[in-house]
Amino acid sequence: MTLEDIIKETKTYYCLECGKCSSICPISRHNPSYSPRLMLEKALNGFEGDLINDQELFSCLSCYNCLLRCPADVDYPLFMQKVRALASAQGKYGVPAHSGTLQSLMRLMSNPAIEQRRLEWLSDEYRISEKADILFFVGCAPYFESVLDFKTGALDIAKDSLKILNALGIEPMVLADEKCCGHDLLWTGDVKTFRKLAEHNARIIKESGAKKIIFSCPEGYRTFKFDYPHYVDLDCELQHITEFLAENMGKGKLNFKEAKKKVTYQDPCRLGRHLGVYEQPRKLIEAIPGIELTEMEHIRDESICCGTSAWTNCDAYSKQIRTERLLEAKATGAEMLITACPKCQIHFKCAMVSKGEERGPDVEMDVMDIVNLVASALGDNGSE
Amino acid sequence: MAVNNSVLIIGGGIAGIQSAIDLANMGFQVCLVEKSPSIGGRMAQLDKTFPTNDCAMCILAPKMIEAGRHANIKLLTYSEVLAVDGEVGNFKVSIKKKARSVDEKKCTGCGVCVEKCPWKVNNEFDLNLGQRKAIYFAFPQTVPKLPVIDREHCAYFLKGKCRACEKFCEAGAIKYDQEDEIIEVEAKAIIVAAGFDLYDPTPLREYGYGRIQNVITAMEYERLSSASGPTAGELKRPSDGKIASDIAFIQCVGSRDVRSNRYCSSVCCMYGTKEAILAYEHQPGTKSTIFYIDLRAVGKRFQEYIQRAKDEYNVTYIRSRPGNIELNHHTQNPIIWYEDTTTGETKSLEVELVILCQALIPPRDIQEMASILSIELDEYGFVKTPDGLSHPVDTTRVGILACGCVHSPKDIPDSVVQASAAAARAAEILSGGT
Amino acid sequence: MSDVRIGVFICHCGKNIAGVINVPEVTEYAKTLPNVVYAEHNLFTCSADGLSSITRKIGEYKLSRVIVAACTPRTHEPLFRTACEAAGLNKYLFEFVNIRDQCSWVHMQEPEKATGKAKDLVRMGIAKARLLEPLEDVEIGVTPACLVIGGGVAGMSAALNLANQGFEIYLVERDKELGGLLLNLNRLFTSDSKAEEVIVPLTEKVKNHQNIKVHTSTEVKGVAGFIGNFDVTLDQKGEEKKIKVGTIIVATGAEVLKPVDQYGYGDKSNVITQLELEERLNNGVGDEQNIVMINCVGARIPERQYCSRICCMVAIKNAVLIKENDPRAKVWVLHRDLMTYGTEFEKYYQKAMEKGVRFIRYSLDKLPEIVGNNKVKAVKVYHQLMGKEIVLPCDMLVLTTPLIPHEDNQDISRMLRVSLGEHGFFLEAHLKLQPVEFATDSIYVCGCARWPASVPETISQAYAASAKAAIPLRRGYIRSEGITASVDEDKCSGCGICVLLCPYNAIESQSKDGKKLAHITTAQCKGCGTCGAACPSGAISMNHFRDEEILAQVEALVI
Amino acid sequence: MNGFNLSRSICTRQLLQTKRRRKITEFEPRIIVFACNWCTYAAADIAGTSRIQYPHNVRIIRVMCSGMIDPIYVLRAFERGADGVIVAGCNYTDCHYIDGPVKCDVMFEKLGKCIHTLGLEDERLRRELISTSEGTIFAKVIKDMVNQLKKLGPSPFRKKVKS
Repeated sequence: MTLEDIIKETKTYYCLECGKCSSICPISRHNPSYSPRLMLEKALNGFEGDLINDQELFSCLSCYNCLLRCPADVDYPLFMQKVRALASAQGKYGVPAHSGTLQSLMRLMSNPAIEQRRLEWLSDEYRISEKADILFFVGCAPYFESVLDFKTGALDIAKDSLKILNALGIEPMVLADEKCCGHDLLWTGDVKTFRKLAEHNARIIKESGAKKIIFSCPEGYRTFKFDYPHYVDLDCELQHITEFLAENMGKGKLNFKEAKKKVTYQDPCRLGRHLGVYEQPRKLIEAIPGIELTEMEHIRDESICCGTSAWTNCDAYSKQIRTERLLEAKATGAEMLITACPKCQIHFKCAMVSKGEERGPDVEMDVMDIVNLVASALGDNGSE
Repeated sequence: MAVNNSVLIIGGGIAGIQSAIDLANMGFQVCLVEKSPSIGGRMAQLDKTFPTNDCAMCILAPKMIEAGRHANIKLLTYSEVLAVDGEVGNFKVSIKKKARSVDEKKCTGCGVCVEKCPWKVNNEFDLNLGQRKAIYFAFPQTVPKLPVIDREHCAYFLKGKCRACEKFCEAGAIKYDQEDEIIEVEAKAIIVAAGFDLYDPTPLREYGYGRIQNVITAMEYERLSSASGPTAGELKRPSDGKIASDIAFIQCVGSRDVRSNRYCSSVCCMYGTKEAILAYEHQPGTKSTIFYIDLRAVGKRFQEYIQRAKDEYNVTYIRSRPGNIELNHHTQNPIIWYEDTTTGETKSLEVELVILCQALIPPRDIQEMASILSIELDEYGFVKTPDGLSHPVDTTRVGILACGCVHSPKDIPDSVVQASAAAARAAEILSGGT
Repeated sequence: MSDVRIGVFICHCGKNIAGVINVPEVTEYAKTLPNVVYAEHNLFTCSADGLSSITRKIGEYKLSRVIVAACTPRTHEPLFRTACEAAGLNKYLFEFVNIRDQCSWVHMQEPEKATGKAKDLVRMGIAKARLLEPLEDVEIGVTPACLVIGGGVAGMSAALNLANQGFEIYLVERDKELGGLLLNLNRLFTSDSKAEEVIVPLTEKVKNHQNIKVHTSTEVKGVAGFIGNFDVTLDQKGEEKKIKVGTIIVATGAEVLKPVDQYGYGDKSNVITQLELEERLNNGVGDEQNIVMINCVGARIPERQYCSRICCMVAIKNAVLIKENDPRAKVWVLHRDLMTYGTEFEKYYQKAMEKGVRFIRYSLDKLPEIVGNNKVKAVKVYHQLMGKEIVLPCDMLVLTTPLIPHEDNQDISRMLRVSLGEHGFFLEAHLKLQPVEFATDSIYVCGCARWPASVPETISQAYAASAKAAIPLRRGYIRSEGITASVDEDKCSGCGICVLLCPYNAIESQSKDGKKLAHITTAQCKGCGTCGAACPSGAISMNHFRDEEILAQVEALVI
Repeated sequence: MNGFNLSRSICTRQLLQTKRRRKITEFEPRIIVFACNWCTYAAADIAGTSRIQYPHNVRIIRVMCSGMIDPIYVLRAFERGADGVIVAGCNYTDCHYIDGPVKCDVMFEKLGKCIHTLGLEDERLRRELISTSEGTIFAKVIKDMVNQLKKLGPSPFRKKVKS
């Protein structure tokens, strides 16, 4: 795909040079010299080299703020995705976080030879089926724990998801040779590997005969929903667990015990702006007796990103963004910040961990995934 | 009124008025239908006009009165077209004349009723920034000079008591039991001059209209700035009545935007500039910042006007479309976030008042009107011309013409030109041509 | 003079006047002045009730003079005069006092002084009013024919419309054939239809219309006569022709600026104007792969400040046509602001972007530069956001230049006694509400002669002008003001100075019982009053501005 | 107490009087402008619509054309105690009556000589060409003239009129 093709596909040519994108871009807010529009201008005026060699090419969070506001219908996030592919083809990958461990893991995963042991965490406390209509997509949680030097809680999300599904009397499939959905690779331009992963996942899911896939990770959900169709054909109903639960709370026997807590909720970019899921998580939270949801200033489609995406260009600005967001969360007077994406949780926790070195503002506060919250509130009969 | 050789004009704004006067002066019979209680239209709401800074009412009033007094013009205000039958040469039009609850023959327009009426209601003519009575004149120079009872707010119609206006009206002109009339009119040609409505910026949440008090629309500003407006011409900002001395205008609100209207609304760059100049005139020293994408000043003396705004009226133009507006909770000042498009840097600007230069949109009832007249509309909902080139004031139906902003947004001179043009086409049709 | 009964009406004009001037005080003051039998003040004297009040009070108080102190006679005098007439008072017994535009609005900071001045002005007005005399308007018959000057799309549209209304039209075109600027154009925005698709049928209709007499290769040599009755001399290749018309429409169009010595125009072979490009596109040639267009060449610069309105669309249209003809071709439009106003133009701009036309902004302080010797090889343009120069390969450089007024606008304006505006385009009577009328009755303007305009806009204006022209033509008469000069034959010495002075040849020496006396053709008199000032024997007085009347105002300066 | 009040009121009265006197002594020149209907009068209107502020000392008398201004108008103005007179009209190019300004110039030149011979300061009589859109220029001219006249003091004829 040439730059011109990208310009056409993303309708970049419509750019009115109005600068609205920059003025609502969370990166630009903290790094005034970052201008999405400048990227477009470089493309439109044929400065491919400058564009590809621009470090900030990998700063975009694909948070969709610009896409939702652009008056000229330019798909900047897609533009980023595609241009990064061009860049990576020339060996440009931006600045991978955690020295690129995760990207490398994903690439390794894509090797058909390996046999993962990604389900070792499954104890018989959780009931799963060999064959079922519903498939639970675990995602990369099993890896996060071992890579990151603090407790991410990612795996607990997987566990609690099963716990809740079980409580509803659902025993989903989980696939032992499920592989990374490829989200991060796609967004850092490694289309080749992404395709491998996508093809693999599509194949095994077809073989499993699943009719519906439930995700606890919005990235997986988004990737399956919007990106897979361009590379593989997979005909399954897709849902985020919050959507599924909001739908089925009534049925089954999800009864909650009183849990006195004041919480606030972080709309993850992908679950929110990408997939438009705003109501269900809130519905869930409010369903738990005693839980009081106090909203932050910027919510729903105006929500602020957690500051990093695709494990790349995680810099001082990313830190500032999440610090600002955490302060906004604390300002609500909530004791706990609820997220619905393992990455949000990781990034917020990271902001607190690294707080030690350069003492920024106090951003300490409990962070928990909505799945954990729901699970923790389940009555005893819930987990029978 | 089955007058032959007559033309029906729908809409009593400057365009409709001009068409009516021209045709009447040519000797044709004209029936001018206006849905609100007075003719005058949008221009009557404006304070001044660019680029001459003529006061809008000063130049409009004489025309309104000429139309009101002309022997060949029949005014039907507070009236709506219900149905149109027939075809070019003999249209049969039925019009609903809504009940004013005032006897036109007896009323002298003295206004005692308005004075005595105890019930205050928000005045839509002032975009609800000011108040009027339940029996009212929308504005001082209304033509015809007849009040109207707003039955939704009149205590007599709500609770069956009060009757103050009736008590004090020496002419005995108050008629609570007056009923809507249906009037049949014959016309050889019809001119649609239904004008425009204004884009409501509420959906563009990033600009905070409705959420941030000191973010207002351009038309609200016009009323605040107008001597006959709710603040008697003082530019008091909503939050605290402070006279704003540092203000910003945002262009393309509801235009050049896929999320609202993709077309350019033509006049906003200029009226924004005019309002900035007015702000300075009201309060010398006032600083204005205008955010724009392309500064569309294409008319006679427009570029000079812009230059003057820069040189003499402390107006700064920034080529940028702000992303969002936040609120400074302490000062109630809006904070505008924008990209300095010359450097690509993202900046913020705190001002005391933000004016959203809202787009002109087709009249909200245009679909209905189009089906009554069976004329086609373009993709935006404006009246469509046959070929977009050589029949600028025609519609897709022979014998029905259109002029002014109902075709597409345009300024006053262009509307007036089209109004006379439509009159000429009508005269052509009435002379047997098509 | 004791029988003079004056009524004074003072306007608040909302806050415009009352916000500064103490209107009640002025009203009370007026009551104290001789001959004033009534005075009142109104929120808006120009409102329907204000006017009817004037009419009523004339009756009630038997007023023989009416004074309104309000805005300016230039906009409102006719209105108040009709109010007087409505009560049977001769409209020339009305006097206007300007206390807004020339008082309250210009002395906002000193209310007392302004109030004092308002009193003086009212006093001076009253002093004049005492001496006012009733006058009669002259009604002049109108020759039921119209002269249209200029055979472009504007002139032809106007002519056709009036002809279809049944009037006789003389259409005069300087060139050999009808069509004007459109003859040189290829396709027209936004429909992209061929220019001839518009011009040819229009020309046919015009040529074949029984009511239209077409005179090509003809110029207007002289215009004599007066409103409603013009004697026009046409010059068709040397041979003269005289015609009589009642109205005149000026549709002489404009010309495209030739950007001499700019961006290598003239000496570099591959630099052309949009107009020249139109011709090339018309002939279907053009294998250039890299085309650069520069907008605003010679427009929006200190020497020529105005924006010529249509050039952006011309450039965009041609850019689109090039891309449609050869999608591989690269087209850059260098601009300063894209004036694609309205619904259609903005949509067309989007179409251009879809087709791959690229737009780059430049600013006056960093103009594009050309590279290359006898041909332009590349164009350098500074990209502000990227903060560097972009070098665009260039096989053909197209300069977008503005429409400029014809030089002979001067002559026409002199011949017709109509004025030109700042930039040399014709000046309308009122920028907002009389866009196609001249200050002089029965002469009108439309199209690019007035201001650059697109084809639809031009046609609209043409129709508008014909609407205005149709009014006197249909009525058959024009009423002209009674404010003209008149001769007191007893005083006239027949010296003839006035005859020489009159700019309108309205005065001639006529022998009357042995004496040579000045005689004024009232309908032809425009009321400038020069004759009156020059008359040594004080025989000529300029009605409504007679010496006594003006001197009375002077006298009233101090009490 | 009473006495005190009385004396007090007396003081205030005196104070007021001196104030008034000071007002009177402050010289406010009186200027008459003969303005042609089409240009200068319109320019004065534009000054208004543009809210350009200028001194109040001016009184405008509207004539149709500067070409119709008779010397007697000006002389009479001085007789009646005007401190300055401005004869204003269109520029030569945009006269509504073709060449009014030229005729006006002829008249003005002669008039100027008379005024001069009379021993009146030349600055008291001005010829101005101010066209329709030039509201700012109109205001500027008035400002200048007022300042000039304030320096010159009242017209000698004015004193004569007063006595």
